[in-house]
Amino acid sequence: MTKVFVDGREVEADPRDNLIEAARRIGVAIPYFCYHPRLSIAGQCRMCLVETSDAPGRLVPGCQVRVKEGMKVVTSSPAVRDNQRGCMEFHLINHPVDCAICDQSGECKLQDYYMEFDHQPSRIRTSKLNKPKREIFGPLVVYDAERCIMCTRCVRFMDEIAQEPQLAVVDRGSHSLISTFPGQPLDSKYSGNTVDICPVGALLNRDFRFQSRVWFVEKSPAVCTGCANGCNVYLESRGNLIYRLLPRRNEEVNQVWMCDEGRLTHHETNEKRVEQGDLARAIELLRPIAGKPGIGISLSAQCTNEEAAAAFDFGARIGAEKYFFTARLDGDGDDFLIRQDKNPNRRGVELAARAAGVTLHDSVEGIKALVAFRTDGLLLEKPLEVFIAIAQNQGIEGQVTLPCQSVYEQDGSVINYYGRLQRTWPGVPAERGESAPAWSWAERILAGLGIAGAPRSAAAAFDLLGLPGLKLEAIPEEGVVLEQLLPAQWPKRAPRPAGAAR
Amino acid sequence: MIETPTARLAFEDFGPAIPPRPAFGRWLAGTIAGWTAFVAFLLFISWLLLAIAALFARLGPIGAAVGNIVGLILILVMVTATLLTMADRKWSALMQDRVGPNRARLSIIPGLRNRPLKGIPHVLADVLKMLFKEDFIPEGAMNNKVLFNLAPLLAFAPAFMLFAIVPVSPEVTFLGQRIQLQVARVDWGILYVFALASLAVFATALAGWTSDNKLALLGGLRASAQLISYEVTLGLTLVGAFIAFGTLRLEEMARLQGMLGPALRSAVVLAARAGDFLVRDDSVLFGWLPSWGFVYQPIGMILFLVAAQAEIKRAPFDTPEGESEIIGYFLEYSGLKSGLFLIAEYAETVVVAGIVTTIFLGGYHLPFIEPTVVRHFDFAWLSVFQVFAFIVKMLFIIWVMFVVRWAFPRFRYDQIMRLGWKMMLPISLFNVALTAGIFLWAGREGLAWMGGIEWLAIIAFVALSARAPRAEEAPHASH
Amino acid sequence: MPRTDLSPGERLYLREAVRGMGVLARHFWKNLFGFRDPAPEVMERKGRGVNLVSTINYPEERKEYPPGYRGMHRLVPRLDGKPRCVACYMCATACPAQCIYIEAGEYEEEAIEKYPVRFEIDELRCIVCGFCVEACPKDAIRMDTGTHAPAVLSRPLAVFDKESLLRGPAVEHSTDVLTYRVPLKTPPR
Amino acid sequence: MTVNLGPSHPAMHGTVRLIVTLDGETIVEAVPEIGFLHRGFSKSSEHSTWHQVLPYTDRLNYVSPILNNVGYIMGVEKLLGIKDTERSQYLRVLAGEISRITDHLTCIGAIGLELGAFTVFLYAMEARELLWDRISELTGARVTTSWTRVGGVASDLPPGWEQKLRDCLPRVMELTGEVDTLLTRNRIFIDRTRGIGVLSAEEAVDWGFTGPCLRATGVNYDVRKAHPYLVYDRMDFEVPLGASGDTYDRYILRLEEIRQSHRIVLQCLEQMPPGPILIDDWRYALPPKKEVFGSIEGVMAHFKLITEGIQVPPGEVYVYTEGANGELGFHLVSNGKGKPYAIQVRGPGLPILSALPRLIKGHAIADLIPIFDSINMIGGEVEQ
Repeated sequence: MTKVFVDGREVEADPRDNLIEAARRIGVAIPYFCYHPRLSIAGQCRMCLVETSDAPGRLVPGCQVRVKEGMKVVTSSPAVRDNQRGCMEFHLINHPVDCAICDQSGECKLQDYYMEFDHQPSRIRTSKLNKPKREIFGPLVVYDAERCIMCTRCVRFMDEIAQEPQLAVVDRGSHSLISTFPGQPLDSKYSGNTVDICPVGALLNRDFRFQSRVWFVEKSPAVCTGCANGCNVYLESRGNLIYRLLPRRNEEVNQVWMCDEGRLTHHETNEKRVEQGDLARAIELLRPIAGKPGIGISLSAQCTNEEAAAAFDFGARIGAEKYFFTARLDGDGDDFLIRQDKNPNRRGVELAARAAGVTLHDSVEGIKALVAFRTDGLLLEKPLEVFIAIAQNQGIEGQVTLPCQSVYEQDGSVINYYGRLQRTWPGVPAERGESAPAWSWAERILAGLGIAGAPRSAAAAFDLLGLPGLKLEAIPEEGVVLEQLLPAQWPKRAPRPAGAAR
Repeated sequence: MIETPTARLAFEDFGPAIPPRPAFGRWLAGTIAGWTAFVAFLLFISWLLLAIAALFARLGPIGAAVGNIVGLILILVMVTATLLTMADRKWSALMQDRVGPNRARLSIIPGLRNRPLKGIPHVLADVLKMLFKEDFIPEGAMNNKVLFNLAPLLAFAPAFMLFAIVPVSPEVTFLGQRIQLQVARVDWGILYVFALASLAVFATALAGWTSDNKLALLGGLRASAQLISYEVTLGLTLVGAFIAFGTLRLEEMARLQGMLGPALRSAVVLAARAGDFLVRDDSVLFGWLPSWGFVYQPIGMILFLVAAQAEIKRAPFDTPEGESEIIGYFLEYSGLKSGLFLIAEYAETVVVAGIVTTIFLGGYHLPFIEPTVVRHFDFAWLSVFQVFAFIVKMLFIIWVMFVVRWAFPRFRYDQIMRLGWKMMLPISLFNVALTAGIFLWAGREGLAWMGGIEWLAIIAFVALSARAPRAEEAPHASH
Repeated sequence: MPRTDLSPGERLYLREAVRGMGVLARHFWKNLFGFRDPAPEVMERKGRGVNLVSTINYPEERKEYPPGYRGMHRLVPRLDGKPRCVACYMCATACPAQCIYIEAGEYEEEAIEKYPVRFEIDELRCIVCGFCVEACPKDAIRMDTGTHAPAVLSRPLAVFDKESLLRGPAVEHSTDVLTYRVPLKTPPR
Repeated sequence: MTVNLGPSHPAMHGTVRLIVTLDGETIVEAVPEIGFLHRGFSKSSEHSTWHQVLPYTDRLNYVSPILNNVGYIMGVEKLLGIKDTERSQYLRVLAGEISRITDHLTCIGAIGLELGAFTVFLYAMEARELLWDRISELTGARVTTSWTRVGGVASDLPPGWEQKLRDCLPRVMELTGEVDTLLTRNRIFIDRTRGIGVLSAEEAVDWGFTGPCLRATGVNYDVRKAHPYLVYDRMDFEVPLGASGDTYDRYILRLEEIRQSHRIVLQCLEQMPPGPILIDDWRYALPPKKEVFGSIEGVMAHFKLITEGIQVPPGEVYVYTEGANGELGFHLVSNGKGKPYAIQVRGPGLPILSALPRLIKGHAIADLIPIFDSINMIGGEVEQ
């Protein structure tokens, strides 16, 4: 460890730390625009200039300078303050008066730093430079050159993390701007991350654009349901709508990134939902055949562990003959964050089946009645006598369709492709119709049939999984790796648990 | 998405709409025309009352009585009381710098659809509201439904019957019929008033008790105590007047306060012979003072007004109602029954004003000019003017009572009792004794002197008595 | 203030009674025979013979609200008739009563990208604090209509939408984007 | 006999309920029950920015809202450690004293009203309306003023306003004088109020009385004199004191305070210096509109102030001012965010209302009403 002094306070810093990271360890925030801990150092914005004992009389960029034993760093001397003010003034020379129409305002570094370090009227009396506005870079990203402060974070991200160099700086001086290459839109599967790391409102998410203001939405943690990778995300929601998903830091799953496909998974929660269901009719339909042969249970790989466990429990109590496993079709995958398996919890359903001691069949046949726990990928070749679907989205209509809550709306857990058990929380404040978790519907149907004992809470359903020593509430935020499920083969660049083989 | 229904209004419908300032001249002309119309209306009413009486008098003595009942009680008292509900609000508005009620419209009459008519349609609106509102009887009152329903009747009926003995005109030949605008001419005159007025206490007591409401009961109790107490003073204040006029009959008292009958006739005949334009009014004391009751009985009049105010439970003696404390004995009444209580109060006001006018303000007499009127017109015209004068005097007394009502805070219940028993009763007893003494010593002339001196004393007392130091003259704490 | 006892005259009720009645009678006769100028501003009623009545016969007579009066909202139009509003949600944010509902949309061709697709104010929830006017960075909402929100017969009718709020004289500032900026050169792809 | 006065009763302003046990007409026991007007002021404030609390303070003592505005904003300024401009201090005192007059007029009018002197009430209301018209010209609203801002006030005197105020003050004082004539020396009124609801000075202090109700007992405590704030130390005015602490004293003291406030208003008009009405620091005060419309700096400061609120350093202050009914205290706690961590209000009405059972015990039920009016309970500040 290296010992440095930031504003007179001693800091035990990693020798690889730069001054910004060292200061951050004791809560001293050195302002910066262009620096990003996971990207290369550019030194573009000059906001992070601080005084050090190594270079008395001049300011050094905090992002570039590494700590040195005994170094004294001053982050708030008059000279530093003066530089910060000057930097702000400089960055704002050509910045348009756009807060009103800019989606970034509210989470904009320019605004934050202006209030913290500048809060003075403008001295600029010339008119601002006009540059292209609303350049559509790609399917998810729109660019506004006027707002851009040329930190080049986006360019570096595409080069270094996405490894698809699709962005570049063109032109010079105050006319410089970010651009895609001719005929090549920004269509990387990770393009959304450039919006996240853009410190100002230059790159904006077209999906979220103008939908809501960032201070209206409430953040809540969740796990992305887009594929088996199980990226950790934040939901931003208001009312019963989710407005966008943002990556949540988890070094062993997704670092701080997520893919574009995952960003759009909230649309399933927002749109085309089943909202009402006739529970009484479902009970009526099941009453004559309960306990008799010919009942099948199908469940999809979109179910949470709790829903899967409850489905097997339901089958056991009602005397189901066969269990079927459905799933979404595989899609494209890569070696970083995107998996081919587009289901968030295939491993979890398999685990639950093993715990319940049942075998799962792939195609639905040989039964007269079917209760479907989520209908993703469910194909019925011929009509059944009784078909009760617990479905999230419209599409497959059973004789009775009960509205199922989205994973984003319910308490539960999922297991990703390499066996990481991750907790997910209800993240949408307002209820959508009568929707409820599938385990809740199962319990209510059983109660209607006079069968007691089914799990009445997510925690109780989780306990059916038979994972010794684990409780739903006790799952840590970053998840638990179930060692027995670890794969033998890893995608090349995919983040993985600390001890796992590369 | 949240669906909110939206409103589309024509914004031009509302916005500052300030009428142009009216011309002062137009306003003045309108005001003068209005007052002229008012006087003409009163004169017409006077004529109408006489005419109705004359018309019915053709049917014989019973017909004459019916005519008087129709004319005086149904038209004069009822209409005045009804209008007073409005006048009370309008007058109070004027005293309090307000406009007063002016919202009701006669919207079914084409020309008047959008005219407030100075608020007069409110009378109709009030009546209709009272008539058509739900007549709600509280559960607790159901046990005594008969008594509960009887109470407003007991309040209402005596108030109207009281006017039977008030003479509105002298005996006169009108449209060929010998008539007098007075329902009942009885020897016991004013005693009838005391007898009937005491019935009102049953109304309040019954209303308070049968309502099965604690606050109403309190109101009823307060009312019974107050009414019974002030009945004593009410009677004693008039004893002085009986002494002065030597009769209990109200028409006699009225007659004695001016020139009537043979005296008037002979004076007119004499003046006609002499060719005088003006005829001297011999009833005038000292040549300038109308020989009205207030001259003989100043203290009696003031005390009577106060006691009457208490007797009809109007502010500042409205503790039985006490709207900010206990809401009143008629708290549980609604619709027409509540209306009966209210209208009874106004009818009582009219009656009291009528009695005060008759006894203390010369009744129907016009001072100074009565013989002159007869000299140039005739007795029929004089009687029209006399009825007019009576109505005007009555309205004045009502107005004074209303000013009193709006000027003062309310007494507390025990203070009312103290005032009644400890202050007004002794003074009225003293007044009786003094009046009797002076009358025995110096006759009515002496009473007039006494009255004059008393008036002077009262005026001097009001004008000259010291006012305690004002608050701001006292020293302040300051630092 | 040391306590002063009543003088004998005052003890007998009559004196103060007459004084009090005098005050009322003065008001009564002055108002009865006074010239009632229905000009809304009481303070302007001066001169002889003018009565004291300060009540205003609403709605026949209306008081003109003072210039700074916070009345009913309006959305300020631009010179071309579209709202100045850019749906920045500042008013909705500043509103303590949360009575403003906005949905934003995008102009395809203009330098101002954003505009309100829906802009609704629930005048029943509004507490007329004026914070929305203060919060607007585009001078797009004002409360200078000189009227107040009208009475309505049902609650939904008090929700005013963009079309009904957009009224009044147009406003243009030299700092407006449309005033100084050249039209968008590259229409969005 | 137990009688239930309120919450819906003609004399129970601000919906309070009194459960009165009577012996005949004498009050044996009275229990005031509040909460019918509870709006969750403290809790609502925690979810608003520091500025958004301002409209809530309008509704504390809704008869003199500006005094609440001033009290609250002074608390926020104390937390921030800033001071408003001199002109705004005069403006605050000026508008505050006008509000005090309106409050006292309302109270006096209400006393008259409940005693049956309806005319007094209407004269007082007429005078009050004249002043509220001036307030509405100044602030944009009669009652819901929300007029003060951190570091100043929202609007300066409109043109011609001063003359209008000078025109209307004599009429206000004339009407006050007429109220004086109708009530002060009237024996009916004196009988109803003297010796009614008496509280000794010691007891009043024990109960936590402040304001006119305390001074009516003879205790000389007025925050404006004892701990001058704003520019009250430059004003020449006197604090009237009562002697016996009965309803009559409370009434006449308010009447006298109207006259003193009138003096202060005139002095303010004389002394008021020209100058800015709002401090020029964009961390606390919104930038001028010109900057917001035309410069990115202005609009960014504006956005931060609106969306996140003024960033108030962590701390805790108690700020007390002389409200119309007594010491109006704001206890503000900040955790360094844009929203208050906690706000408590020491409304002067609550301690006074809590002494009501003591005040009315043994009096007649008819006396309850004038006592209740003379303590001038304002539901808004008692039940936040």
